[in-house]
Amino acid sequence: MAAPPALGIVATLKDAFRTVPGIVGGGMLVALLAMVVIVPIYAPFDVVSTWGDVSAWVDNPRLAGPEWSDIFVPGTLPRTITIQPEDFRKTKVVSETFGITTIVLRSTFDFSADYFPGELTFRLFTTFKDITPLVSVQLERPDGETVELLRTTPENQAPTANSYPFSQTITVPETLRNIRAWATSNFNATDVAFPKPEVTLFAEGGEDMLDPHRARLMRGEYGIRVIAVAFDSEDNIDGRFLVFGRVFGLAGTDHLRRDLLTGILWGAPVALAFGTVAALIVILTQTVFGAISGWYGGRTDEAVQRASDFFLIIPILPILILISIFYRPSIWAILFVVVAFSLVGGTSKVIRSIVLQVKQEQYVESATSYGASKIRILFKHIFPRVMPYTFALIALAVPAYIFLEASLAFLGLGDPVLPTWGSLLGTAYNNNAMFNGFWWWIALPSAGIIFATVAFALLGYSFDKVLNPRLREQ
Amino acid sequence: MAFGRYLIKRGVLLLITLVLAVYVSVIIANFGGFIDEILKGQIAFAVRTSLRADPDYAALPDDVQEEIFRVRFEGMVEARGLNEPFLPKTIRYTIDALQLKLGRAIVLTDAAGSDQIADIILERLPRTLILFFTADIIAAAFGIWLGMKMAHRAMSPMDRGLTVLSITTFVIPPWVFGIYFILIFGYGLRIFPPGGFLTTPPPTDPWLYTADFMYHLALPLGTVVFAIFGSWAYTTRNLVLQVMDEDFVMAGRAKGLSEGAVQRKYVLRAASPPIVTALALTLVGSWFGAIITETVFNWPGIGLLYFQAIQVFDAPIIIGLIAVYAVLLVATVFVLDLTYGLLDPRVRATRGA
Amino acid sequence: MGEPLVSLTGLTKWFEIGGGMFRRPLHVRAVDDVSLVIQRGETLALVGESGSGKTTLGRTILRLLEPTDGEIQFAGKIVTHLKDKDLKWLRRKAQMIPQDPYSSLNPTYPVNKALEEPLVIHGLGNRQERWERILTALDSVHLTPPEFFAHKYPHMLSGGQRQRVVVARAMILDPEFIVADEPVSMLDASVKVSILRILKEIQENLGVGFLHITHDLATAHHFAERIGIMYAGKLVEMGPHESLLTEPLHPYTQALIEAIPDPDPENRFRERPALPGEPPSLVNPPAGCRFHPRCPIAREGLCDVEEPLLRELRPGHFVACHLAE
Amino acid sequence: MAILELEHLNFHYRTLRGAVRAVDDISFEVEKGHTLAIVGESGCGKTSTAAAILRLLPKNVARYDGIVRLDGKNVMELSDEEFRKTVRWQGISMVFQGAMNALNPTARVGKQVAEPLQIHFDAEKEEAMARASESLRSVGLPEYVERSYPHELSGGMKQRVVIAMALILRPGLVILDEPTSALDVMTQTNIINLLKRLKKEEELSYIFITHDLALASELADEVGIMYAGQIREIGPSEYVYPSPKHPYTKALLKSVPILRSSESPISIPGVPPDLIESPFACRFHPRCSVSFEECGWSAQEFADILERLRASGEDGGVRWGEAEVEDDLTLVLKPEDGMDPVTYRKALEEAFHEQEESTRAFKAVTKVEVRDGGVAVTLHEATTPYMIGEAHRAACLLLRKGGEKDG
Repeated sequence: MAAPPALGIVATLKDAFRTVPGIVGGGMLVALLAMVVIVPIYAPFDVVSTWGDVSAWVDNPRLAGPEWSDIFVPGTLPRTITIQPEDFRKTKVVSETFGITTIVLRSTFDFSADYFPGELTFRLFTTFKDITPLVSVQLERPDGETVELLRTTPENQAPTANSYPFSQTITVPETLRNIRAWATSNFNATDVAFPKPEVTLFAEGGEDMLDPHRARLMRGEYGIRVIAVAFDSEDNIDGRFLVFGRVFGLAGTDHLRRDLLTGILWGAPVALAFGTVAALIVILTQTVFGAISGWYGGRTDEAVQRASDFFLIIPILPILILISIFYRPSIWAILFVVVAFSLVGGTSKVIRSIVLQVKQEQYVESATSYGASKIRILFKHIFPRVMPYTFALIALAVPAYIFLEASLAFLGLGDPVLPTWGSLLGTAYNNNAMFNGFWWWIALPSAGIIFATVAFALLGYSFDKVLNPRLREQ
Repeated sequence: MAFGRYLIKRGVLLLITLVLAVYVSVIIANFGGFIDEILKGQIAFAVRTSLRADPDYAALPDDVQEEIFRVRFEGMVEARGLNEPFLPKTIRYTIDALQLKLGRAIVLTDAAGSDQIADIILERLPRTLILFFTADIIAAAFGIWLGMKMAHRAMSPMDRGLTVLSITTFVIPPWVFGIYFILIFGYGLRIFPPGGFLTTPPPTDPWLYTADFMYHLALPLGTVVFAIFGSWAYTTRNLVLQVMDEDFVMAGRAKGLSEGAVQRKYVLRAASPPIVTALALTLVGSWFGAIITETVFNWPGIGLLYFQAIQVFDAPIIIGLIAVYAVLLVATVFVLDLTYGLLDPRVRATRGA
Repeated sequence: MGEPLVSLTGLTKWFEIGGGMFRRPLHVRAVDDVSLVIQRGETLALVGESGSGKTTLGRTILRLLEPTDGEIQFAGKIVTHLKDKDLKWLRRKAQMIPQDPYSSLNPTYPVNKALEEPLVIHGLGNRQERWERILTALDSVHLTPPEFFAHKYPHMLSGGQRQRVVVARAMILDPEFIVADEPVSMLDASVKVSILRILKEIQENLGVGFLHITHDLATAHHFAERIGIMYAGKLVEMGPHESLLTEPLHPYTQALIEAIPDPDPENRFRERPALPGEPPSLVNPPAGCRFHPRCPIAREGLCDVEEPLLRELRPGHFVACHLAE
Repeated sequence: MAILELEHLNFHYRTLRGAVRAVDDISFEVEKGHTLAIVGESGCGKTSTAAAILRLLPKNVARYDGIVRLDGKNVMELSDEEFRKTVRWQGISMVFQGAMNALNPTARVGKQVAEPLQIHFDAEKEEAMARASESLRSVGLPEYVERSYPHELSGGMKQRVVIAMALILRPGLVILDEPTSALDVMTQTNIINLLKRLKKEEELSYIFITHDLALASELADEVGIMYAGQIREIGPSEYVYPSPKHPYTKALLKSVPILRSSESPISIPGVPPDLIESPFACRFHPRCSVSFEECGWSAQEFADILERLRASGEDGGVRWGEAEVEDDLTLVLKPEDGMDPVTYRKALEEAFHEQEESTRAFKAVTKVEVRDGGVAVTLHEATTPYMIGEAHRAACLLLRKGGEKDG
């Protein structure tokens, strides 16, 4: 049993922040708080509310590692190159006689990374009157070759895009045929079962260019040309060409191309808010009940003691999971349930035992003898003595609640809207991120949780060091 | 004997608490008749399926079909007691839950195909107990040993480092380490299987079977041990430090006991009751943690069962498991009381009085 | 002599223990039928071994404990069963000085805050007046310069200094009566006497009545006018300190005096007469005289049957023994 | 023949605030069959001395050296393991302070008493238990005590158990550390009688550690007075009690309220010193009523005294300003209210002289001179006292030949 601390709150805090763990933990906490301030500026809440909306993230690469993954490999990994509609040079020739309109879009880009790009996507925005225009998309290579990627009649009217992905998994079949034919006829390339357009198109011409494992990268200036034949003078086309990189931002992306940094950053305020609020309410309520139980004794004590036995035995996590799955509560409703099931418990037992010790101290009796009322003694003399302990308990409880939320979210039972560290991990886990080596998807969100919990654990430890003189002396 | 009376008193109180806890869970689980609705839906589905299979039935006119369906459906609802008023129904559920007499599971079965709740749960329970009991025992033994070492060299760099490590590992739950360890040992280094409790198909030779089981047990076991040894070490360290300055320890040393004997016979012995108390909570925590830890490791104990049951809304299993959890907790607390009394002769007298 | 400051009649305090659902509670008869008076400006020392009920008696007089039976009169007013809210009057007039200087000050309060609290509770003075009273009080316990000590926290003070702060706190409400419960038993020899002197000064200068609870007969002899001896919840002898020490009437008092050594190198050559056994259980005290099982002169058929009453054998000197003359 | 001899024993330990010189160069001897009482106030290093003799050291020990001779053999040279096996409990046993805490709460009493036999002689369990119960009976305890747990016994009984435990190996020397201070008078007397009887019957030697001079006389053949980690006076009881030599011993004897005397006790001013920042030279000098210039005032100490007097307005009408400490023995005072240094010096000198009797520190002032717009005060150099005398020794400068200067 811990001895009642002999220091006030202020003195305890001061001393705690003088110890090494206190400084480190405090520093980490300050960093987290800074993050909480910065996050809404970096990614306002409306970004977060689109978290579940797949279409909001289509221009990001899929399952890209963080940009700093470069440090693990020789050379640089490709970044995403986006050619926006306004980047294209547009020439429009309207034939007077037939009303046939020819539109040509052309743009160039420099590809200088040391690895093949991840995917290619062309988005076509067309406006047409009656007949869909005919569109041909061609890639111009630094070696002077031009490959036709696609010849199509886009159905969708702008602003809805016609999307044409070219990559191993989801390629327009025609594209693959074109590429195969081009590579075998122009370069005598050996055909393979599963060629990757994003590799072959950026490979040096030769026999290996169709084999994703053996093809050699060709750097240089590439061009993209779109030729459309439309049937009305008012018809128009615009394009957006995306050469997806293999890395993205500071934290990479997930299978839905979502920027994990947004998720991880928003995880901090959510985790901190949930953890701190839960810990504060739970520990403070338990402190109050514990103090009342120890100080008033008798039947009050008995009642609080029995209640804390009851709460100890209630299987709270299974019940929480049950509630989560049946009612899909928001994070605040979960918080409410957590608090409701922890009004008394372990902390009230600890606080009660400290109060019982403080109660024995003679200054408490002296206070009665000079006229202090019971309630005054409780607030003026007992609480100040247990509060430093409460602080330590709060600091140590915050991680527990952060992890409680994370656990629920991991099981897919967390808040349905907000991205949290736990839900990021859960999605990663369910998408076999471990097996596929998407390490950032696992490592970064869990690093967030671990960082936050270690900050609080160190703070708790520094309090403990100050409050337990035996650990301090010597 | 006074201590016996105390234990009986405690036992009765804990039993009452147990019943209350299960009752509360039943009410929560059935808030607004949620489970009842699910059950009714399932009954309706079953009735309809069985009727459709009958060609005579299809030939009947629609309103007659409907009438037959209604009668059968209501008969089954009645038979399962779903129409009882709230209070008797919840009480019946509670009594059934405590006896694990919850009838049939809706979806899940045990390995042999039985859909009896008791069969399913009792098949899984030993696996959970093996994993977590073994882990707790190893973690306790290692943690106490380490804690004593740390106390012995309190405030040395080794102690400080291990203290921070201990605190860090014990605030981080096993499943987080689990993810990392599976990533590293399961997929990265491929030393251990990343999940499951036996290879498929399991070996038939009993020795190989055991070896295979142990091989699958190693990683989850190691993870749980790694996640909880810290709390044993840190708690032991602090309590041992407190006891180490007591006069009777000094007396033991003065008597000529060797340092090791002083540590074992005096320090650890005297510090053990609070160590046991402080750490019963670790055990309690690991019962809960089982749900996620087992899910991560795909370890087919009651934790994973709970997760599976939840995903398919297998309500009777959920209630049954909550009851099992409550029993596990009560048993832990009761064993704690018992151990505490056996370890500290003072408690035997004072608590009994 | 006018009206006594404190007057106890048949004061009794029993504690209940071990009650439960199925068992009848037992009673510890900590204080059993004690009557005495304390005059204004006098010190009565209550001497006894631990468990003799002296501390319980002190607390009951101050109404920190609810008396089981009997009557407490304070300055002419009966306070035996006053409710908490009516006790404020008593709480201002009667104070206590507890034993342990290390736990009798709130470690989180600096000295000035500790001393100010009683004034705040009783709504005395404004900030400035309270500050002056604090300085005066510190000065009266020789903590000089008072400004220097006013801002110290207890852990910065030595045991003796703390106990002075405790005395100052007891004095700050100008009480008429103080119960000092072993005020110096935890202090070093060299510091003890200075605290006792301060208490003596206060008693003489301000006319405060003291109940000095102690186990140390020598201290009682030097710092009290009258001494009462308690044994197993009973007052067995009471009288002026000189006559009680030179002519003890109760066999227990005699044994107690015998047992206390003075510094004398000859001591080591002889064994000191001492009573065998231990004080009786207060749950089930012996019938008749509670001292009879250990009494060297107990008479069968008398002492183990009839309870002796307190009799005045000499002027002002009372004893509860059948055989004393 | 001496059973135990200490020569220049030192035992210091580190804390965050600095080194605690708990045992500072202590020498004494205990004759066979005699009792040496070590008397001192709390925190003077009595218990640390006992710990140092038995080598029961904390982890943060900073210095531990000197000679401890048991039966003529220097046991400081033994390895920890040899020391444990041969000295502890067999050569020297100990009765710890507060019997409440000296017994292992989790083991039965008989087992604890028998334990030393098993440790040192590999005694069979039954035999050890038989010896233990014999030993318990010899200190007057009933038979059931053997099977009891410590918390089931009264304080007096526990103390007897601890004594039985200390005697079970029949050691030559027993250290008694405040063996009765937590007990009631009557129980105390019984225990002391038991100790007297055992001493006579078993020819035991005791080191009796206590804060109570009266109690010390119950057992002591010799008395040693400790102050701030040092023995300041030691000698046969017959000499020390009636004619103490050291001013501290004298003051201590006068501060004890005596039952059979009407002479009022007199307190010693000041507070017992701190073992970390003990006063310079003679550590008692700040509280001593007969101290003089050589006793050990340092410039810092002097400055503190001036500051305290100034704060309480007892500066004899001279507003001395804040003192600046220059070196160990010199400090500089600046006049506060623009007084010219020459007048200031004169005023100071007068004020110092006037207060010499009430504040003895002023006796140490040797020079008061004008310097750099202020006044420099130089103090007398201090001499550290050393033990003087043969059988009855004390460490005070006043005991030097012709050293009686004052009081």
